[in-house]
Amino acid sequence: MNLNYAMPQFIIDRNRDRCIDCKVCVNQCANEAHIYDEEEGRVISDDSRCIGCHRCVALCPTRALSVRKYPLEYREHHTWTASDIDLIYKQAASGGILLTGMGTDKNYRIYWDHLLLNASQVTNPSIDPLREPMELKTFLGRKPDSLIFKNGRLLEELPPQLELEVPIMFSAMSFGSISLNAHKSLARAAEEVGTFYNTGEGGLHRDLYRYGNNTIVQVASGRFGVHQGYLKAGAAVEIKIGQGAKPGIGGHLPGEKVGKEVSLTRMIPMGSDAISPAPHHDIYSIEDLRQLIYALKEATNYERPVSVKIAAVHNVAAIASGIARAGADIIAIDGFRAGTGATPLRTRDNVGIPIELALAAVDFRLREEGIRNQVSLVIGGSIRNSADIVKAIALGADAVYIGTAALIALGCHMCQQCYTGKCNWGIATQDPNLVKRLNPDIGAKRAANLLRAWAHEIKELLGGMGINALESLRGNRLMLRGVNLSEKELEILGVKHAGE
Amino acid sequence: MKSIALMHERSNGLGGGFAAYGIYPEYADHYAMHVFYDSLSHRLTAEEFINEHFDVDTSEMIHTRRVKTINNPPLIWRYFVQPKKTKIVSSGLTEEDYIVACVMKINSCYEGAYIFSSGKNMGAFKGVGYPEDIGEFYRLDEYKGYIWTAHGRFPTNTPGWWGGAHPFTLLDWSIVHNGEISSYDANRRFLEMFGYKCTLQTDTEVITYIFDYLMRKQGLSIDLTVATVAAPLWKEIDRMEEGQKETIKALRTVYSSLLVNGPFSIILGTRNGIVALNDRIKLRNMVAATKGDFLYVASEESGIREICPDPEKVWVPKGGEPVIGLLEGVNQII
Amino acid sequence: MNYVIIGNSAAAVGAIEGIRQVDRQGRITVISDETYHTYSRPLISYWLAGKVTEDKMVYRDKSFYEDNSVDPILGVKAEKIDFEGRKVKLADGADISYDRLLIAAGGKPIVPPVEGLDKRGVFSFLRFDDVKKIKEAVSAGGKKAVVIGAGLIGLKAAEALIKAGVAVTVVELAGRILPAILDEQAAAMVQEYLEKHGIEFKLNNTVTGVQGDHTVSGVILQDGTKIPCELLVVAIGVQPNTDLVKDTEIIINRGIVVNEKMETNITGVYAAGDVAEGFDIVHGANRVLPLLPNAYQQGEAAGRNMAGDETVFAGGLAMNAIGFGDLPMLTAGIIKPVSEEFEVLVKAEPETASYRKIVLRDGRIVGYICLNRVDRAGILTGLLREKVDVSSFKDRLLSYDFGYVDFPEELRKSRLSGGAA
Amino acid sequence: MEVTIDAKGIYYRKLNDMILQAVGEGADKIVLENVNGQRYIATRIDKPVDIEIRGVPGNDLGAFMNGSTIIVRDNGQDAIGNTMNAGKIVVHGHAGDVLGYAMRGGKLFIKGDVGYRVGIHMKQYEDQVPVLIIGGTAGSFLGEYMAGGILILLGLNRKPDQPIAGDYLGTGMHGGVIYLRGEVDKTRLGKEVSVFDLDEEDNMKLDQFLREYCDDLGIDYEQVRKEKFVKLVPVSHRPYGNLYTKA
Amino acid sequence: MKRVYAKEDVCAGCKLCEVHCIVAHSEYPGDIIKAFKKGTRPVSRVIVEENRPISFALQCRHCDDAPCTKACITGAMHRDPETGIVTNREERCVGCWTCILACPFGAIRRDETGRKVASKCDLCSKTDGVPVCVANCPNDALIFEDRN
Repeated sequence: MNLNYAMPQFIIDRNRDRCIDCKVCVNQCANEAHIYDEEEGRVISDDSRCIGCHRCVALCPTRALSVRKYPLEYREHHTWTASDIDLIYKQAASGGILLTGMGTDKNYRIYWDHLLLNASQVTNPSIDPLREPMELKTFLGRKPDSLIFKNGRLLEELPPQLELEVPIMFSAMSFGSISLNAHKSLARAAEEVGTFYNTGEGGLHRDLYRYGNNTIVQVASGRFGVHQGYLKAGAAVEIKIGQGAKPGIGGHLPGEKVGKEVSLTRMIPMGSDAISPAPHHDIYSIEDLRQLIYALKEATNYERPVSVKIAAVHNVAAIASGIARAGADIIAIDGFRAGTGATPLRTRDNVGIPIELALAAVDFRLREEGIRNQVSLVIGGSIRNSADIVKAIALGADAVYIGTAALIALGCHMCQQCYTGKCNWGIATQDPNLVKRLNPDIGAKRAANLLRAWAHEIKELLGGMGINALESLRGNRLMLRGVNLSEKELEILGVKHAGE
Repeated sequence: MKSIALMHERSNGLGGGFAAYGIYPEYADHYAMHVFYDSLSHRLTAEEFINEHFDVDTSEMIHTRRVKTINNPPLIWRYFVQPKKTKIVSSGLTEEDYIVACVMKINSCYEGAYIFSSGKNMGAFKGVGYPEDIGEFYRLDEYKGYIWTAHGRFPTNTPGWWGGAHPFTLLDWSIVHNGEISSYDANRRFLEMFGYKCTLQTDTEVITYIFDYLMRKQGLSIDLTVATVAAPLWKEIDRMEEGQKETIKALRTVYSSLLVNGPFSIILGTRNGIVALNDRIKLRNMVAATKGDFLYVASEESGIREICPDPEKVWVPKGGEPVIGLLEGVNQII
Repeated sequence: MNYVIIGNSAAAVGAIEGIRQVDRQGRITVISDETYHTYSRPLISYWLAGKVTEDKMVYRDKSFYEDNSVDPILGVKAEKIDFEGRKVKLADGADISYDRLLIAAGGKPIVPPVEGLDKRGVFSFLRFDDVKKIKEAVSAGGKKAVVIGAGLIGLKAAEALIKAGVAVTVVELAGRILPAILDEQAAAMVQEYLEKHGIEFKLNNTVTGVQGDHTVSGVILQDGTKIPCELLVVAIGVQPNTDLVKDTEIIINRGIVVNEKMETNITGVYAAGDVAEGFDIVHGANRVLPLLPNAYQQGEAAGRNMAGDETVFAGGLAMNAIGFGDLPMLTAGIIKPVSEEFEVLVKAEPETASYRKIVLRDGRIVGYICLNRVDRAGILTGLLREKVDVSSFKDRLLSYDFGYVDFPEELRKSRLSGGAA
Repeated sequence: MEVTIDAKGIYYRKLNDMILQAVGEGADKIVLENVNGQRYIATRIDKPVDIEIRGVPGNDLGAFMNGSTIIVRDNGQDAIGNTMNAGKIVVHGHAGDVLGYAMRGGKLFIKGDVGYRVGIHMKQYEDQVPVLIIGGTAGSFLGEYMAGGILILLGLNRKPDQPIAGDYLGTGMHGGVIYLRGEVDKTRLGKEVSVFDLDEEDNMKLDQFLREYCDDLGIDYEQVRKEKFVKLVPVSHRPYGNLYTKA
Repeated sequence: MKRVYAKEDVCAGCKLCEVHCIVAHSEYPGDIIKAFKKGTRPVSRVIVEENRPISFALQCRHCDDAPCTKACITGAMHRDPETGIVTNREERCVGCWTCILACPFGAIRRDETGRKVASKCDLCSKTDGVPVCVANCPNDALIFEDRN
């Protein structure tokens, strides 16, 4: 089987008039798509190696490079698309499960884009966020059914809460799946802006303990790097049950990414696979989940809120209700379009439900049961901008997790090849040559900038609605109207159609 | 009435009303139910429910007089009732929750019937029209009370209908409100977890329920309730001393969905007194004044001057800072 | 303060600049028997070869004396020093009094004990005037030269003469060229290179006689060979020019003896440059190091001390940068160790005349030779000078791209991230 | 200082508060009487102490434990030593499912039989090597996804045709070692493991840990050693390395 | 004084610093393409040292007590007493390489592209402002700051 049916995906266009053969592209391509030909004294390119990450394009000092889609035109067929054909070629050659990165690239409906926000006119003044106070502070954690005061003073302390200055957190991405510099960037940005990042299931690197007040530590089935010190190092503990990009599938960090630092952090030998299958083998039911939730509360002396992260699946509302009743303080729901470093393609593209519908259903269900206030709801999985966040909060979320957006802020170019470990932007890699490319000083600044920019926009949108505190938007679905949605979709989202 | 008439310009004739406390001394221990009916048949259907759940002492049509500008009034009935003790026991509710549940039931399930007043020794009188005409219509000059609130309405979001006029009342609570609440749906969806049914599509209603929930059900003091509804800004909270900071922070954390956002000025009445409150960044106007043991609150100072030409003290309360007037001898608003 | 400096070359300039770092006011007088504005001695061969013009020979700008408020007394020899009276007696009879005196009289050629070196056509190769005379001789029809000495000066003279169109034979007593700075292997490569470029060598040989009446017509070598020539350049080497202080109370060993502040045994009198014995960090003792960088640094240290600062001369070492045509070479320290305590690393590529040799003692570099591929050799100098233990990256030292990247991380970072040296 | 706490009828959180308080007051040996079902014992304490439990402790006994020693005089329940980092737990009776889940260090000795999914995700790290020894038999999925450490299954006191372990023994195993006393039915093995005879180093390790185990639980060491042991080790550290194709 | 310092932990080894250094010191300082395609191309004065994964850019440290200026046989190598910047006045340089011998950082290179002079970082002092290597580093692996 020498003939490779798979065709290049991209064409590298090198404008020879502009190319100065400076070899910057050669130095930067981890896939070796650019080669310096000593004999000819010039740089040449191999299209078949290009994965479309645009690192070379961005760094080329003369803008001599562009990368285009490879114009491989199979005879047009509505059922058998080029992608269907190519993937069959690949599997016929390898016999393997198709693996990919980032969130689904299929054209599923994005409900955010079918929801419109309200603004005040005359009867209720909009507020100018530049002049007037505008509050985004959010608390995540279990709220008691009532507060008991004596002489105006609180009798009992509140259960532990996470205090967020902006309703945006960085979602769980493990050290291993992303680089230490990426983690540092997110940790520092979270600290700077007053929010949280999440360790993911790969333990906490010793350099990052100092950001503990802005850290959520995660516990997944593999229990990598989980010990008492770790659990207490963060401000909250999150149990990862599932993630939106691969509901029902676990994580698997290949041994080649388990270098010295990852090994130390995950507390496993160098070079060994880090496998964390979908189920926690101590959780086969909701009461087992409760057992783990309380094990973690015990281990942290009841001083940390415990979050449970699940993927948005068909009966998410009932599951969320169960999780709330199992004692979780925060429920994190990860939507169908969520990103990841590595996922089986068919799972990514076909399993789960959109986060908008999941959120609406969960919020509705929890309110119906009168327990919405007992848990905080954090949603994630394809939050792309501040408007998505405002809509999510109006639908009922307390805060959002951003993963892909945060990585894009750090430089990710969405080439979807995270699982190869050759991230040319220094993000999804453990190769020290590549990790260096992400300067955490820059990364932290960019990630913090993104949060600040979005916070400004959220304030702007809130002001438009005549609201000056984010809590007044939470679950305020009257601020939303649907467009181009069916009756059923509107019903599930609990919003009126535009014009109503 | 004179006072509210002066502020004619603030209304559009689509709603006006009054709440008065101490008007039914002879029925002081009865719940006075004021009900609008669309028709006789609606009344009869609703009365079945009322008779089943209450011992009705008196049932009568509220006395009105013809006023030129008031057209097509509904049937307006008044009942002085006591809840049936056995029913309360079987419902497992407190007496007050039982009343609330019954009111919610009628208002949400009985078409053409709407209880617009359900407190003891108090009553709301409201309708579509300018407030001074409404007062005339209800012959308010014939009542005597120790607290009066009045309202002229300029409805925007909901149609002008009789039930939609202010004040809104529940049990002894009465509330008049100016402004629009942008947090309405957030407040409503929170309250609805606790049995409240916001049937009126109007924001004023939720304020009534918020006060009922926080003060009666959660047992918060008026100060803490105000600190929830018109919560101090985080910047202010940061400046507070520790204990207070913790308290207010807890309120904002736990009852965050009860923050009332957007511009409002409200006057809340109970049998014990009144509370007047502005939103926390004071997007609406309010003036207060005292003379002797009288407390006056109005949107404009002229409204006060009309009935009290020479007040001893006149002031403009700050946003989120309540003006509380309690009857002599009580120290709690409820 | 009244400073007097005898000499006008690198050490003198270093002293002027050193004084002025500390004292902007004091009066500085420079005395030299040469008439020139301070010039660079190594450039004389470049001038002879026609690579630089006379105006480019200056070691410092023409405004140097003025900028530094220096009174130059040029073309007048200092005859005698009255240490008691703190006065320098000049050949023209003037007395120059001083508070601080620097003797930077430089070196003088070593003259071999051969008859006839007083004939016309015999030159030394040290001063500008020497090469001016050579040039005159060449202009007058000199076609063939013999150079005695295949050391640095001799070879630079030979190279310049070749450039000037003169055939050259170099006679060297030792068995290899550049015996002081190269080992056999490197010397052979350089010799081959120079021979390709027209220089003839007579090694293990020496001039025993000079032919010609008043004017040189040839030389007779030890082995009896006779070489006709019109020019004879004596370039065996230099020795400290201590004539001025001979038989005074000043202590002289090979050169004037100084302490670490470059002060002689007489208070207020300093010495620097080729005339003095400065500290050699490789040998750990005071030696004469007749090299321009050392002269400058000694002068600078002396100047600072003369002006009242406390400056210790950091020490020098034998180091040479020379090039013939396009063959550069850099050497430093001990290049031909004799005892067992040294470790020697060598890489030789004769086809490209590339050679790298590093001499270690106790894991520290004490000397090296870089031939042809000389880039970044200064890093080796730095390691040598600072006595850095290089054991952990010894295997990288011979690499042509040896650099800081090969340093242990901590050392590298402290060097590169701190304030500069 | 030894402290005795009567746990009868006390809710686990209260009981663990009491233990924490006792430790805070300087107790280094705590005897818990009348324990029945209280969970997470010793999870919260962060300094090593000795705990003796009389009664049946609840699930997650010693979860995340870091150095303490627990002796259970009776049977144990599920999830003992969950993600344990260091310390020792000895159970004198039998125990339930999911024991020693992801344990990274310390020792877990069970005298009797154990349930399903025992020793899953055990892992070792630097000088931390967890040791789990089971005196009786084990249910299915023993040592699943095992990534390190030592798991010893003795199968003592079983009926003649009773298998020593259930199915899927060592499925997905990619590190560590399982020692079995007696022969193993290969159809019960996960496909990621192979059976080998013991070498000298194995025997040394086995001696060391079994002696300690037998001492702790009063078992005749020589008797245990009479039968032959085999070991199961993973075929690869990367069991699923070739399962995937770049999309 | 402000100097250029490398942060090797974040040097991506792209060598854009070298490219821009060459351009800035070429005959076409404003035109990168001409600088490379026309005339003689000077050597880069910044040197990227690389032994993957370690890499960093190194240039003249502009030593306070610059050994190159003391070793220079012609007086070409010069430290400006005001700015502290060490520059080689190329018109006086004869390419004897004594400075290379003296520089402990190996920061001086032979430039024999058309002439024979020692080439070293001048902190882009002709252009004022931030040196081009710093300005064009895509990852802030070079910083221009005063550490005294």
